[in-house]
Amino acid sequence: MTDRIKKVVTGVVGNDIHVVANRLIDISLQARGYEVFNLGVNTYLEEFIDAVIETDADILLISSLNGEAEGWCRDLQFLRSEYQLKDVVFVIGGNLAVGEAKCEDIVPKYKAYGFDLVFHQIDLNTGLDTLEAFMQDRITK
Amino acid sequence: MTDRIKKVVTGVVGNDIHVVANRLIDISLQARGYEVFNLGVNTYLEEFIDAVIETDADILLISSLNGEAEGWCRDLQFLRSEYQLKDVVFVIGGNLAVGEAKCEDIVPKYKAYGFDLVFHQIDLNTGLDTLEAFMQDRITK
Amino acid sequence: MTLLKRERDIITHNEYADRFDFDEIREFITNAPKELFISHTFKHSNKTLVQPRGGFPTYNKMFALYHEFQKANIDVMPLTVDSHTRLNDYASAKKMLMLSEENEVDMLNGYPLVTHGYRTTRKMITHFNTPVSLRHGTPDARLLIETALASGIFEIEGGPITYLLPYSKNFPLDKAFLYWKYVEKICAEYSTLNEPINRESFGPLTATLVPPCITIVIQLLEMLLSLEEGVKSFSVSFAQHGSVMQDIVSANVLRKTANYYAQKIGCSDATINIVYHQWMGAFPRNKELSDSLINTSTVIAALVRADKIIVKTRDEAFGIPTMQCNAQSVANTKYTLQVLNGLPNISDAAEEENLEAEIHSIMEAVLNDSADTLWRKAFNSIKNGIIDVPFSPHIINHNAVITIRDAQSNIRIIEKGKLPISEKCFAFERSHVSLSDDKTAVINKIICDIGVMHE
Amino acid sequence: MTLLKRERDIITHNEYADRFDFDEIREFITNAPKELFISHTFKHSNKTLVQPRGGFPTYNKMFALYHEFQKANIDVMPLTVDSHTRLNDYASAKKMLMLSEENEVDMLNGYPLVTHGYRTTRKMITHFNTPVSLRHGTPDARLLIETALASGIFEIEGGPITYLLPYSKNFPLDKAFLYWKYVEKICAEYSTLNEPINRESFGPLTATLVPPCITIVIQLLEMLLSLEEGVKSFSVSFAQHGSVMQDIVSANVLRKTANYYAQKIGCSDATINIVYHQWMGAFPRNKELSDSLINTSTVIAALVRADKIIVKTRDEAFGIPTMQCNAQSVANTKYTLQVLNGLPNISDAAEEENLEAEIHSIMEAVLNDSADTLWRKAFNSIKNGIIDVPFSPHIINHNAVITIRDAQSNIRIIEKGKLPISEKCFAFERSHVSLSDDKTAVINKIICDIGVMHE
Ligand code: B12
Ligand code: B12
Repeated sequence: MTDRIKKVVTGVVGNDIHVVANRLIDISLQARGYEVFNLGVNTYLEEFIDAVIETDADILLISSLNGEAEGWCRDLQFLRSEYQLKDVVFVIGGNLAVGEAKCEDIVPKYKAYGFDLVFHQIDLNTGLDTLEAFMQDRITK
Repeated sequence: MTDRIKKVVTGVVGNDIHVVANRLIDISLQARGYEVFNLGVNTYLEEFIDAVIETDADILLISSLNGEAEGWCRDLQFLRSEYQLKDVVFVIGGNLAVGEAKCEDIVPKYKAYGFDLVFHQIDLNTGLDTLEAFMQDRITK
Repeated sequence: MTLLKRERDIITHNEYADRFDFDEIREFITNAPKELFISHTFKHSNKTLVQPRGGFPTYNKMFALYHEFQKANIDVMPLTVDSHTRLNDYASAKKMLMLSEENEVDMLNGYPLVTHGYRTTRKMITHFNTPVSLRHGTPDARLLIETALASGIFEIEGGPITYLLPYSKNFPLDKAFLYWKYVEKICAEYSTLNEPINRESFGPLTATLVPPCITIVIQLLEMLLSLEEGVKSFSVSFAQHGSVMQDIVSANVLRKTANYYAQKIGCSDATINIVYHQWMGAFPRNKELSDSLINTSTVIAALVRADKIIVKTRDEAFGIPTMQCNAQSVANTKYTLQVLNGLPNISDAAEEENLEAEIHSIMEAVLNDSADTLWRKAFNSIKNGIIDVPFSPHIINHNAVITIRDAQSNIRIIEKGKLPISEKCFAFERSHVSLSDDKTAVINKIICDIGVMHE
Repeated sequence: MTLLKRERDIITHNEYADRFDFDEIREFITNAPKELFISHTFKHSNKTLVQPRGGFPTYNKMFALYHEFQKANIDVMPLTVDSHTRLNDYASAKKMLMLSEENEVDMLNGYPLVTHGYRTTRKMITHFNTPVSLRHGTPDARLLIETALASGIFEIEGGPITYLLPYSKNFPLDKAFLYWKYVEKICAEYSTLNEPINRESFGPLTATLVPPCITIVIQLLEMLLSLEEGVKSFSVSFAQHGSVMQDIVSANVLRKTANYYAQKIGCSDATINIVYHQWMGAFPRNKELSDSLINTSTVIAALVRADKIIVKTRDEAFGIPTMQCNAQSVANTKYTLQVLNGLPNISDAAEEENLEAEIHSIMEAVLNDSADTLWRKAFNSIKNGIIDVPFSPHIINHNAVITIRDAQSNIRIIEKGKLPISEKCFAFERSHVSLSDDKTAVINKIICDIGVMHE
C-alpha cells in the first residue's frame, strides 16, 4: 500500500435518513486529509459497493443510526468476496442495534458480518483516530 | 377493659421538632373520639411516662420523624416494667431510622424495645385503623 | 366512480394490505366511542395532554406497551411506525416482522401497521379506548392512513413538508403534496361521521438548529393545506429550541398567526391546538441527565401552555426505549404537570414582533408565487429556497440558510440564503451573535450547538 | 476585658469543645484562600451556585461525602449539624458519635461539629478548598459558630427568628436574639480580616403554608439585625411555594425591599444575594417523582434568577440521603442550570403591588413598636402576633394566621390573626379563595395543601 491520499466512500445505510452525523463525518474526514465520496443518507449496500469499485476507494465507512443496520449487513460477507474487496477497509459506526445494546455483544456480531472496524455508540473522533491507527498499522506491516 | 372513652397521650419524642404530623394526629384522634393529651414536639420519654400515669391513659402514641427515636427508646422496656404499665398500649410511628430503612428490619427492633404497635413510614389513617382494630381485639379477648 | 374513489381502489388493493371493506369502516367510525377522538378530548379538557412515542414490531409487544402506558395514566397513545413501512417498503417490513416474531429480537424500529392490517389493529385500539396518534414520517402515507383510520386511529401526524424534508432524500416533493392531499380529503370525509379526525403537523423537522420562522411558516402552510380540504381539527407543533424565551415567543406567535391565517381562508370554525415536543435533538449519554432534560422540557411546555406535550425517554441517546422506561417518562411528566401550578403569563414584545415580521414576509412570498394552487406555491417556494430547512437530507432542499446559537442559546440566522426576510429582521438576528471570521471556528461552534444538551 | 470578650471566654471554655487559640484562628482566617469565601464566589460569578445539604456523624463519612460532591462539580459544600448539637446537648452528641463510630450505623442525623472540634474539621475544609455553608437550626449557636469560623466555614446560615420558630419549642426568644447578636458581631469582626463572612437567613421556616409576606418580613428583619452589627454580605432566602407565580413575585419583591431597607439603615454597601430552596415541604414517596419535583424546582430557581439554589434529594421522603444520591442531585441540578438558557423576565404587577404593601405594613408595625432596639421590636412583634409563622412548634408563636391554597396553588391568608395588613390587602388575599362554611372541609383542604406535592 502506498502513501497516496486515501479515498473514503461514506454514507448512511438502508432506510435511514439521520443526516447530521453524516455531514460532520464528511467535514471531519476532509479535515483529516481524506478524499471523500459521500453518498449521503438512505444508501443501499449495493450502492456502497458500486461506489467503492468505481472510485477505487481504500475505505468504506458506513453509518447507521436508526438501529436497522443488522438487517442490511447480512449480505456483506458475500458481496465482499464476490467483488474481491479484501484490501478495502470496511468500517461501520453509529447506533447499531434497535434498543439499548452493549459493545461486547455488537462488535463480534458485526465483525462476523465482515467489518474490520466496528464503532457502536462511539464518538466520531475516537473512531476516526482508531481508523487512522489501523491504517498506519497496515502500512508498516 | 371497659368501653369508656379512651385516653391517649401523644407527642414527638426527643430533640425532634417536626410538628406538622403531630397537629394532624391531634385532630384525627379527636375526630375518632379519643380524649387526647398532646405533649407536642420535643418531649422526653420520662415526660411521656409521667403523663401516662397522671392521666391514667390507655394508649401512649409516640411520633418520631427526625430519625433519632432509637436513641431514645432503649430505656422503654425498663420504664414500662418499673411503672407496671403493661395494660397501656405503646404505639410508635413516623420515620424511625436515620437514612432509608425497611419495615421488616425496623418493626421487630422496636417491638423488642417494648412497643405493641410500630408504624414505620405508614400513613396516619392506616396506622390509626390498625390501632382501633387492636383495641377492639383486646376488648373481645 | 370519482377520481378519488379510483385512486382509493388502487391504493387499497395492495398485496401486503388487508382487503378493505369501506362500508364496514364507515359504520365503525360513525359509531366509534368519543374517547377514541383526541379532538373530543381537546374540547373537554384544559390540561396539557401527555403523549409518548412508541411502537414495537409484534402485536403482543405493542399490546404490552399500551398496557404499561395505561397504568401510567396516559392521555394519548402513540403508534409509531417502523422505517420500512415509512418508505412503503412493505416487503422488508413483512420479512423483518417475521424475523422479530421468530427470534424475540426486534428487527423493526416501529409497528408495521400495514403488515398487521386494520382488522387486527382495531382490536387493540378499541380494547384500550384511548385516543391513538399515528407517528410515521411517510411521504406517501395513503395506504398507511387508510389502515390507521380503519383501525380507530383518529389523529394523524405529518404533512407533505414536515414528513418529507427531514425524513427523505429522494422522494419527489410534488408527489408528496398530492399524496397528502389525498390524506386530508379522507380525514375530512371521515370527520363528518362522528367527532373530527385530528391532523397534526410535525414541527420539530430535523430537530437541528431550525429557526422558529421556518418552523412556523411550515406549520401554517400545512395547516392551510389541511383546512382547505375540510379538516376541522388541526394541531400545530414545535420542539424545544434550547432557549426558554424562544419557546415562549414561538408559542405566542404561532398561536396568533395560526388563527390569523385560518381566518384569512375562512376557516375560523376549525379548532387549532398547540403541541410541544420535548427536546428532539441529540440527547446526553447519561440517563439521569436525560431525565433532568425531559423534566425541564415539561416545565417549559407548561409555561408555553401547550395543549399536548410529546415526551422523550431517558433511553433516547441509546435506542428504542423499553416499555417500562417509556411509561415512567409518562408518569413523571404527568406528575410534574400536576404539581406545577400558578403559571405566569410570559411574553417578549421585541422578539415577538421580529418573529411575526419574518413569518409574514415569508408567507407573503409564498402566497405571491405565481402558481395556481397553494400546494404548488409551497412547492415552488421550497424548490427556490424561500423555505429552507437546515440539515434536511432531501435533495430539493436549498441548504443555504445557516443558523447558530447566541449567548442565550437562541437560534439565530447568520446566512439567510433565499429567505425573504427584511433587512431589518436579518439585522436583528445577526445583532445577537458575534461571528468569528475563521470558518472552522464557525463550524466548530455549529457542532457545539448541535450538542447543546450534552453534559 | 470587654463584655464580648468575657462572654466569648465563657462560651469557648466548654468541656465538650476544643481549646480555642484565637490568635492562631485570626491568622488562619486572614490568610485563608479566597476560594473558601462564598462572598468571593458570589462576587465573581453570575451563575446560580448549587449547594446540597449533608452531614454524617463521623469524620470519615463526612470526608467521603465531600469527595462525592467534589466529583459532581459542586459550588458550595454543606455542613449540616445533628439535632443534639443544635439543642446544645453536646453530651448526647458525643455518646451518639461514639456509637456511630463503633457500630458503623449512623446514630446522628448530622455532623457534630463541636464534638469533632475546629482543629480536626479545618483539615477537611482546607483539603477541599470549596466554600462551606453551615446548616444547623440552633437558637444558641455561639459555640457552634466559633467552631465553624475557626474551621474555615465562612457562610453561616440561620438567625434568631428563622432558626427558632421552626426549630424549637421552649427556647426563650429574647435569648436567641442576644445569642445571635453575638454571632453577628463575631462574623462582622472576622469579616474585616479577609473577604467578608456571609450570613444567610433561613427563609423556608416551617416549609408548611407560610405566606410570602411573613417569610419576607422575617428575611428583612434578620438582614437588618445582621447588617446593623457590621456584616457586609448577607443572603436572603425563601423556598418554593408551590405556585410558580408566587415564587417569581416573591423573588422580585424580596430583591426590591431588601435593597430598600438596607439603604434605609445606611448599609447599601453590603452585598445582598437571593437563595432559593427547592421544595422544602413533604415530598412524594416515589423517587422518580421526587426527581421530577427537584428538577422542577431547579427550573423555577433559574426563572427567579436565584444566586444560589439549595437542593433536595430523591430520598427526601425516606431519610438522610446516601452520599451518592445526594451527589447525583447536585449533578442533575448543575446540568439543568447549564442547559437552561434564554430565561425570560417575568413579573406580575398586581401581585407584586399587593405583596409589597403587606410587607411595608408589617414592617411599619414592627419598626413603630415602642422598644428601643430593633431586636426588641422584633421580639415584641412576634410575641403579640404581628409576625406569626404557621405550623411553628414554638410556644411564643401566635398561631392565629391560617392560610390555604387557591386554585393556582398560591398560598393565601384566610385568617389574618394579628397581622397588620390592610383591609385592601386582606380582601385581595381572600378574593382568590372560596371557602366552605364547614370547618372540617377547611381542615381537610389544609391537609391536602400540606401534601400538595404528593403523587
Ligand atoms: C435528530 C434525530 C432525528 C431527526 C433526524 C433529522 C435528520 N434528517 O437527520 C428526525 C426527528 C427526523 C428523526 C427521525 C427518526 N428517528 Co431519530 N433521532 C434523532 C436523535 C434525537 C439525534 C440524532 C442526531 O442528529 N445526533 C447528533 C449527531 C451528531 O450524533 P449521532 O447521530 O449520534 O452520531 C454520532 C455518533 O453515532 C458517531 N457516528 C455516527 N456514525 C458513525 C460512523 C463511524 C465510523 C464512527 C466512528 C462514528 C459514527 O458520530 C456522531 C458524532 O459523535 C437520535 C437520538 C440521540 N442520539 O439523541 C434519534 C434516533 C437516532 N432516532 C431513532 C429513530 C428510531 C428514528 C425514526 C425511525 C423514528 C422516530 N423516532 O421518529 C425516524 C427515522 C426515520 C428513518 N427512515 O430513519 C432512534 C434509533 C433507534 C435505535 N437505534 O434503536 C434514536 C436513537 C432515538 C431513539 N432512542 O429512539 N430522528
Ligand atoms: C417540613 C420538614 C422540616 C421542617 C419542620 C417544621 C416543623 N417544625 O414541623 C424543618 C425545615 C424545620 C425541618 C427541620 C429538620 N429536619 Co425535617 N423534614 C421536613 C419534611 C420535608 C416534611 C415533614 C412534614 O411536615 N411532613 C408532613 C407530615 C404530615 O407528614 P410526616 O411528618 O411524614 O408524618 C406522616 C407519617 O409519618 C405519619 N406519622 C407520623 N407520626 C406517626 C405516628 C403514628 C402512630 C402513625 C401511625 C403515623 C405517624 O403520619 C403523617 C401523615 O401521614 C421531611 C421529609 C418528608 N417527609 O418529605 C423532613 C425530615 C423529616 N427532616 C429530617 C431532618 C433530618 C431534619 C433536621 C434534623 C435537619 C434538617 N434537615 O434541617 C431538622 C430537625 C431538627 C430537629 N431538632 O428535629 C429528615 C429525617 C431523617 C431521617 N429520618 O432519616 C427528613 C425525613 C428529611 C430527610 N430526608 O433528611 N424539617
